[in-house]
Amino acid sequence: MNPVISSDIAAQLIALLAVLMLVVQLLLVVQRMLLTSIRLFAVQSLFLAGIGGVVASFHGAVHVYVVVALTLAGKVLFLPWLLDRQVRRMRIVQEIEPLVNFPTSMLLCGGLTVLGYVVARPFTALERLGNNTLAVALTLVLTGFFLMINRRKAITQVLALLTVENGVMLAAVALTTYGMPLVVELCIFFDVLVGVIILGLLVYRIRETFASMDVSKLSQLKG
Amino acid sequence: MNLAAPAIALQTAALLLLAPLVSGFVRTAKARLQNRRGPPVWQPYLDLGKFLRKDMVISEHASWVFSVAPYVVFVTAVLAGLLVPMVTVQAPLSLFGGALALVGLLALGRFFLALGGLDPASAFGGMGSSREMTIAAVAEPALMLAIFTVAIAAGSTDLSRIAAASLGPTWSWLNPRQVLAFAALFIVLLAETGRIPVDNPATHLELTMIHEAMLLEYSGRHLAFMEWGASLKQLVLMTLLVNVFFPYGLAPAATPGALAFGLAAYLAKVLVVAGIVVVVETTNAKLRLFRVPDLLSAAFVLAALALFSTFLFQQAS
Amino acid sequence: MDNLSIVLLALALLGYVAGALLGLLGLRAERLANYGAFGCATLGALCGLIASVTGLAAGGAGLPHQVQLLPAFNPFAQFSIRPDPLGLFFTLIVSLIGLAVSVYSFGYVPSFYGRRSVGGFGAAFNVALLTTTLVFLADNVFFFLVAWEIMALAFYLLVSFEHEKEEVRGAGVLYFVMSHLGTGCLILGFFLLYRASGAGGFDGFHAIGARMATGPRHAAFLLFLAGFGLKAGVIPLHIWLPAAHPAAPSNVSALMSGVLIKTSIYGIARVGFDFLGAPPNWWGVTVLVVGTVSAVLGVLYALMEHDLKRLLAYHSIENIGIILMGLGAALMFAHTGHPVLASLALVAGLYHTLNHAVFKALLFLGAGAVVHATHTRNLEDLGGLVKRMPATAFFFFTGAVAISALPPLNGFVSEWLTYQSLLQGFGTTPSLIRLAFPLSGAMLALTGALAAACFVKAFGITFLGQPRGAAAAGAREAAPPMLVAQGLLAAACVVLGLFPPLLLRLLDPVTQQLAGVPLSPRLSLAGGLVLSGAAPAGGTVSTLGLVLMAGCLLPVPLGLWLVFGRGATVRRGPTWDCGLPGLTPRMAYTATGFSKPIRMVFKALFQPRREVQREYDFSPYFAKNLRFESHVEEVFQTRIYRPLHWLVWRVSRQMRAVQAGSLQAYLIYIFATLLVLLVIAL
Amino acid sequence: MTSMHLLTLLLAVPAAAGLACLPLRSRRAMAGLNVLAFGVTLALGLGLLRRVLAGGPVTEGGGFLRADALSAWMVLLIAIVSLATALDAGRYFQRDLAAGVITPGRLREFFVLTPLFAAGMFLVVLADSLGVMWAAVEATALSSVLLVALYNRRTSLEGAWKYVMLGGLGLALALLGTVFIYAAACKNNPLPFPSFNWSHLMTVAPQLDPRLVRLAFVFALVGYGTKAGLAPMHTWLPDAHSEAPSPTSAMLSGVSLKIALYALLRFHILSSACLGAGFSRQLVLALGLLSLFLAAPFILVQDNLKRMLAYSSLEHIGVICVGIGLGTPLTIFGALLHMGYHALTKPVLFFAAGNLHQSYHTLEFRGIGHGVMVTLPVTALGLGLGAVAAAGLPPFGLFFSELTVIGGGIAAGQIAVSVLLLAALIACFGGLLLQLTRILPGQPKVARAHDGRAWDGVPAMGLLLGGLLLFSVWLPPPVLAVLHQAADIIGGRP
Repeated sequence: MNPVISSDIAAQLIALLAVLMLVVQLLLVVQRMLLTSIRLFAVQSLFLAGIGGVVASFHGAVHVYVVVALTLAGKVLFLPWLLDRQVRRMRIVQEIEPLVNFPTSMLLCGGLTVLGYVVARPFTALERLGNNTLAVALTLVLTGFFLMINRRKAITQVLALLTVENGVMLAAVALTTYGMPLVVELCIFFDVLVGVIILGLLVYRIRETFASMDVSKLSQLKG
Repeated sequence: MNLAAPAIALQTAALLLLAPLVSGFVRTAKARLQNRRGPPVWQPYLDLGKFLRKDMVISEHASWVFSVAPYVVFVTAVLAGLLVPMVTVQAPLSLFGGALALVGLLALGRFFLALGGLDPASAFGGMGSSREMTIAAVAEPALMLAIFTVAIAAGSTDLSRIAAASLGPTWSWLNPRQVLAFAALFIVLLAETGRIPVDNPATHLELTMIHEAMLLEYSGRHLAFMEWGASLKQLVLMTLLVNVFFPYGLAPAATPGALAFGLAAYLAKVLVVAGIVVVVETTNAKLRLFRVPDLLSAAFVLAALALFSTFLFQQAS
Repeated sequence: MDNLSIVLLALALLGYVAGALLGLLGLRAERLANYGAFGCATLGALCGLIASVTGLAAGGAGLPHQVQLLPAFNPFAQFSIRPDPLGLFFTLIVSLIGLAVSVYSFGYVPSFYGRRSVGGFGAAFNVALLTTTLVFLADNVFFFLVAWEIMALAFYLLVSFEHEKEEVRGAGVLYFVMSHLGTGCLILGFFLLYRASGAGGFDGFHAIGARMATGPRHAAFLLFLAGFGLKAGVIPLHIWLPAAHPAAPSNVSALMSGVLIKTSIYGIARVGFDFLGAPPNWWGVTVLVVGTVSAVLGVLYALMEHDLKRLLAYHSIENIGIILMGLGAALMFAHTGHPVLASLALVAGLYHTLNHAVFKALLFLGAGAVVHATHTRNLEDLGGLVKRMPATAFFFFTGAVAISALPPLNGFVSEWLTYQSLLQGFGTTPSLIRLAFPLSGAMLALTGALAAACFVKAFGITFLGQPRGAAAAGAREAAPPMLVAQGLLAAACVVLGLFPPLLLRLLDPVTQQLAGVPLSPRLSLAGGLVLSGAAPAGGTVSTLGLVLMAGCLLPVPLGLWLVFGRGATVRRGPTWDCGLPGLTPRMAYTATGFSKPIRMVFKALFQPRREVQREYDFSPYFAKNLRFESHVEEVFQTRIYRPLHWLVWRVSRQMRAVQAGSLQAYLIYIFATLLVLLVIAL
Repeated sequence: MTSMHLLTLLLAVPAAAGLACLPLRSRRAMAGLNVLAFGVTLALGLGLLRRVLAGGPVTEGGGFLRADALSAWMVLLIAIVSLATALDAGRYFQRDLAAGVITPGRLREFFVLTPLFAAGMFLVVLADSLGVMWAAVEATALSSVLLVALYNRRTSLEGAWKYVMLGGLGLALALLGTVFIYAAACKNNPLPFPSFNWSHLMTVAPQLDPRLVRLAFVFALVGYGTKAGLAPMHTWLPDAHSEAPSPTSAMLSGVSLKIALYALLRFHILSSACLGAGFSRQLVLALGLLSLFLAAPFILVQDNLKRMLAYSSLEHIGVICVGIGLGTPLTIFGALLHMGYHALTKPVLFFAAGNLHQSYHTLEFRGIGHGVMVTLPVTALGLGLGAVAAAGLPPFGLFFSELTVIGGGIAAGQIAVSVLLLAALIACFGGLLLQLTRILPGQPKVARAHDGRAWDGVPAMGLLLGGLLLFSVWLPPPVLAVLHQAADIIGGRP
């Protein structure tokens, strides 16, 4: 089959999308409204799917379409819908004050970005497409990590975890073009799906028993 | 080193007879120095005789230990005496033990003595035993160290050999080792025989007495053997002192002449030592109980010095 | 002959196993448990005794070099024993004591009926005997360590048998933790040897020291010294010993003092002479100094005790010290190359090991009988028992004379040998070191005298005078089995005292093995009646001779009595009470009062704390009532162990802040770890 | 026929049992089904052992499943612990139901999820592809979360939440590590989809890009290390273990930690083959020692029985890691053996703790007070023996395995490490002894009547303790052989 679009455009597209993912991530870091955060995550996943699509169309790798489809179905539509439902049901609008205030967290994320680039630099040679996609991926992982530390609401922590997931997926695409073998991708996908469902369940139960989603209330088990 | 029955018999007899005499001598001489007439020298014999004849009262709380103690004290003292060369170089029983056995036997006597003091549940016996055992404990290291010093010099703990060694050509009585060790042993002698400044044999004031406190409940023959044992112990220690450090005239062989000379020399030496004791007793006051350890630690230091001088003068074999 | 002793050994081990099983079977049936377990233990100990004696009498010759008990079950442990002379000698000790204690238990254990599990007790007891025997016979590191640890476990169970008492639980834990520390040191030490030899067999360890680098060699020695020292309770590692002995039931205390702490002596002898060998001078000096310090301090602290069993426990520390003096001197002689003297000192140490086992077990059994009859260990409440329990009193007295190193009993003999070896040590080296010998000799003298003082107190206050309490007044004589056991040990004291050359002949193979010289020919004169210090010139002693001589002298006083005192009568009367009628027990000296002069003399060490409260009516000269209390606390307890304990707890509690309960904190830990590792990785 | 699809059956049987429990109502039936299933898996595991010994690694499903000696060993452990758990669970939940602590629904949840949990673990050790292995680990995490939260108390929810969050994050990192490995495999490899099988990667290991592998191992270490409860990522461990119902605690501590460790081991082997042993070995060693020294003080001052047991698990994981990290054949052998013995020991302790919890309604030492020996003799015996074993005393095997590790270390000249290890072990011993002395001996404050629970949990505890004792003094030759082969695999000596 003949490539639909030429490689350099593909590379630039991918780089662009990756950077957009990062931007979204940073927005997420400073976002306070829960629903918006969920949407942002959906958007980020959408960009990820986009990257997948570009790769697929460019290399004409059929099975990548499957992955893209799953990502769209799962991360762009289903999970956000699920979380959305949770939030609405719990009538929580916004995140309470995070541990680190927003300006500082921006600075920290900047630092993490640098770190990501440092770590990734030796491997730019291996990237088959885009440049610094790996760096972006690592940055996503690190900032997602930070986000998790920084937030107190269960939902946002789940979101943060999912962005880390996105980062990993991006790294997979960045390093291996085709992502991982289909079976692995499927396994991962379903794990994530089940995981989020269970998380949702847990969040719900916590909400039931604690009448709150504030994770910092969960600190009875000490020593 | 064969066990000569006659030698044993003779030395036993000598010990038994001389012991009270020495005590008597000390007592009289002390009286004289204090411008008192004092009892005759043979007074102790009379006392012993009277004690032996007298009826006995034994405390109702006392047990067999109380009654056994006097005999043990007496016999161990005699046994100890038989280990020490008295008139002849060869102590009759030296095969059965040397300095260590001597110390052990005296300790055994003391052990029974102290228990005898505790047995009748009297208020004083315990006091006497406790003090006696304490002083003995503090005196022991000095004694043993002094003995070690001479024993090392002689290369043996056998008192006959020690005496022989001091007789021998290598002997020099001005040797600092000998002098220091003698001083140490003399102090120990005062302590062990309950003499001023450690104990006052004459007193019956409850709070100061040591030896007497243990004898308080004894009467009759028990008391006799206790007293006799005490004086025997004193004689034995004096004999040890003189014959280890000034073995002049010890008879090398059992010829009548040698024996006679030996006996004379021995008496002279013992009287001299007794005299020194008398002088010390009259010129000193009794120490407080808790000062006594200082005196004995002084003895220990002397003995240690003696040891170090040995180290200086004697080379490794 | 040899295979006979092997068969008997096997029988002994089987006996213990059977005893343990019967004990477990008898969890419900106490009588069965008692007679089954201790019966088997008795038989086993008897077999072990005969086996070891015959084996040693055969000169250790012709014994099979190695016996496989069980097939090698797993890749670690060869369950094999090798009955060599040293092992057999200690087997002799454990069997003798085990025999006596088992017999004792027949009469002692019934007091537990209906209150606690006699079966478990019997089982643990047998396991303890079994593993102790195996410790002495084990043929390789793993088997040794296994036996060692199970032994520790068994004794932990036995010590904490009366577990409803807080103090007992504490003592057990303290014992077990300290013992485990020691095991740690041993494990390291053994693995250093293992590394050098490449195999775990004790054969391979023989003279391994020569093939080791100096560093590991010295490290190994120190580790072993610490490890075994912890078990032996040498000062300052003794802290568990005075706590555990009183806490345990008395037959167990006897077993611990008689056997358990002797395992460390075995270990030091085994390691010092068989494994490492060719000791540098400072090893010997260290052991000698450690021994001296333990001896003196041990007896001093013993004097301060008025708890009968704690007092005995401190004496165990003292005697371990005396034993170590012998071993230390032996090491020094081995260094200077005087094999004869080395074996003399070794014999002194080993002989005292046996003696201490015998008389200390005897004393603990006696104390057990007393506690059993009066339910108190406090000397201040005892007294006058000589009339109420005459036999026990007599046996305890025998033990007291023996442990005070008084002629003619066994304690005197072994200490005499120790003196001899120290005395002759002076000539062995020109260096200043030689002063150590006579000085430690002097300290030994001090120890002996203090021990005598302490036992005048222990026996006098406990058995003589008037009873100081109702408990003592109502005491009854102990049960026959308990008396039989004590009699057995008392007889052993006498025999070991009067006929030392007999036993010394059994020690020949041991000295042959460890120092290369059989000694008894040099030690016994006049057909074995007279004991000589290796060199006849060095001095001789004959306890038997002295006793016979005393027998000959006895007619003197008796004769005098007959001559003079024929007419004298003997009357029982009250004790002199200064004319104030009514002499109460409270007027007699107490244990505390007895040891007061010593407490004063050694004030610097004891730092006694005393509180006196007076209540006056009108004038300070007429106190209405007066409350005096004084206690002595161990300086090691207050200066070392308590602060250490405090520190550990403090640190641990602060560590808990790590687990603060906040998810964020935990995430940060992971994050930090990740960053650090990334930095490392790149 | 079974011998043909051994691995498939190993996965299928528990999974089927789990699903089959969905429609069931009676507790007995569900428990019985579980026991039956795990009994069968145990048999299968033994069969697998035999086949591995006979003919080397077994593969199925076109190389999708693969079992070598290491996997076989792990399979055995999983099967035994699960069987014991199923044996214990029946009567345990009977009491909980009677006490109304849980609802029948939750009960079914347990009996459905536990076999799935086990199946997940089987998949971890049987999957050849690292990706699938990751997914399987994630699956075990997810299936056990709800088990941890089973009681639905505040604290149990908290424990579950921490477990899932930390675990999930860790696994995300582990996934990144997996991705890196795959990237290394893809690098200069013409195929679009090179095989992701561990066995294949081992063959090409020397050609892999060292920097990538390095990075991969770091992420795998942090990721799987979190799941395996290595300090300082262990923080979820005491919470989850103490809050889960005791049978689940037994599973978690008995095997699931070791399963995560197994996943880490695969990476360790791979990176050793690629980079040489030094790098990964030292990291594992360091974390192992850290875990040991962190565990000791927490054991000493812990107030809650099950939390203390959890920290003791941390300690033992530390020992295993040190053994692996020392990396000599002897120490690795010791570490694997330690895994086995610990798997047999820890569940006993948790079962006993469960009994205590149900009789005393608390796990605080203070609340329990003295005299468990008097009140619940049999439980106390189990607890005591288990503790003796866990404290590393003979005649129980942990003593041997610890000695092997220490001895191996010293023989390898790693004196310092061995001394540290020994010190930490002694400290933990002291802590365990001290803590259990607070509850086992003594006179109970209030005399509790034996409420018929005297013999509770005897089958499970008996099975495990018996096995432990047996295998402590006697290792069957096949087990020995499989252990040695596994040690060779880890040591990189095919």
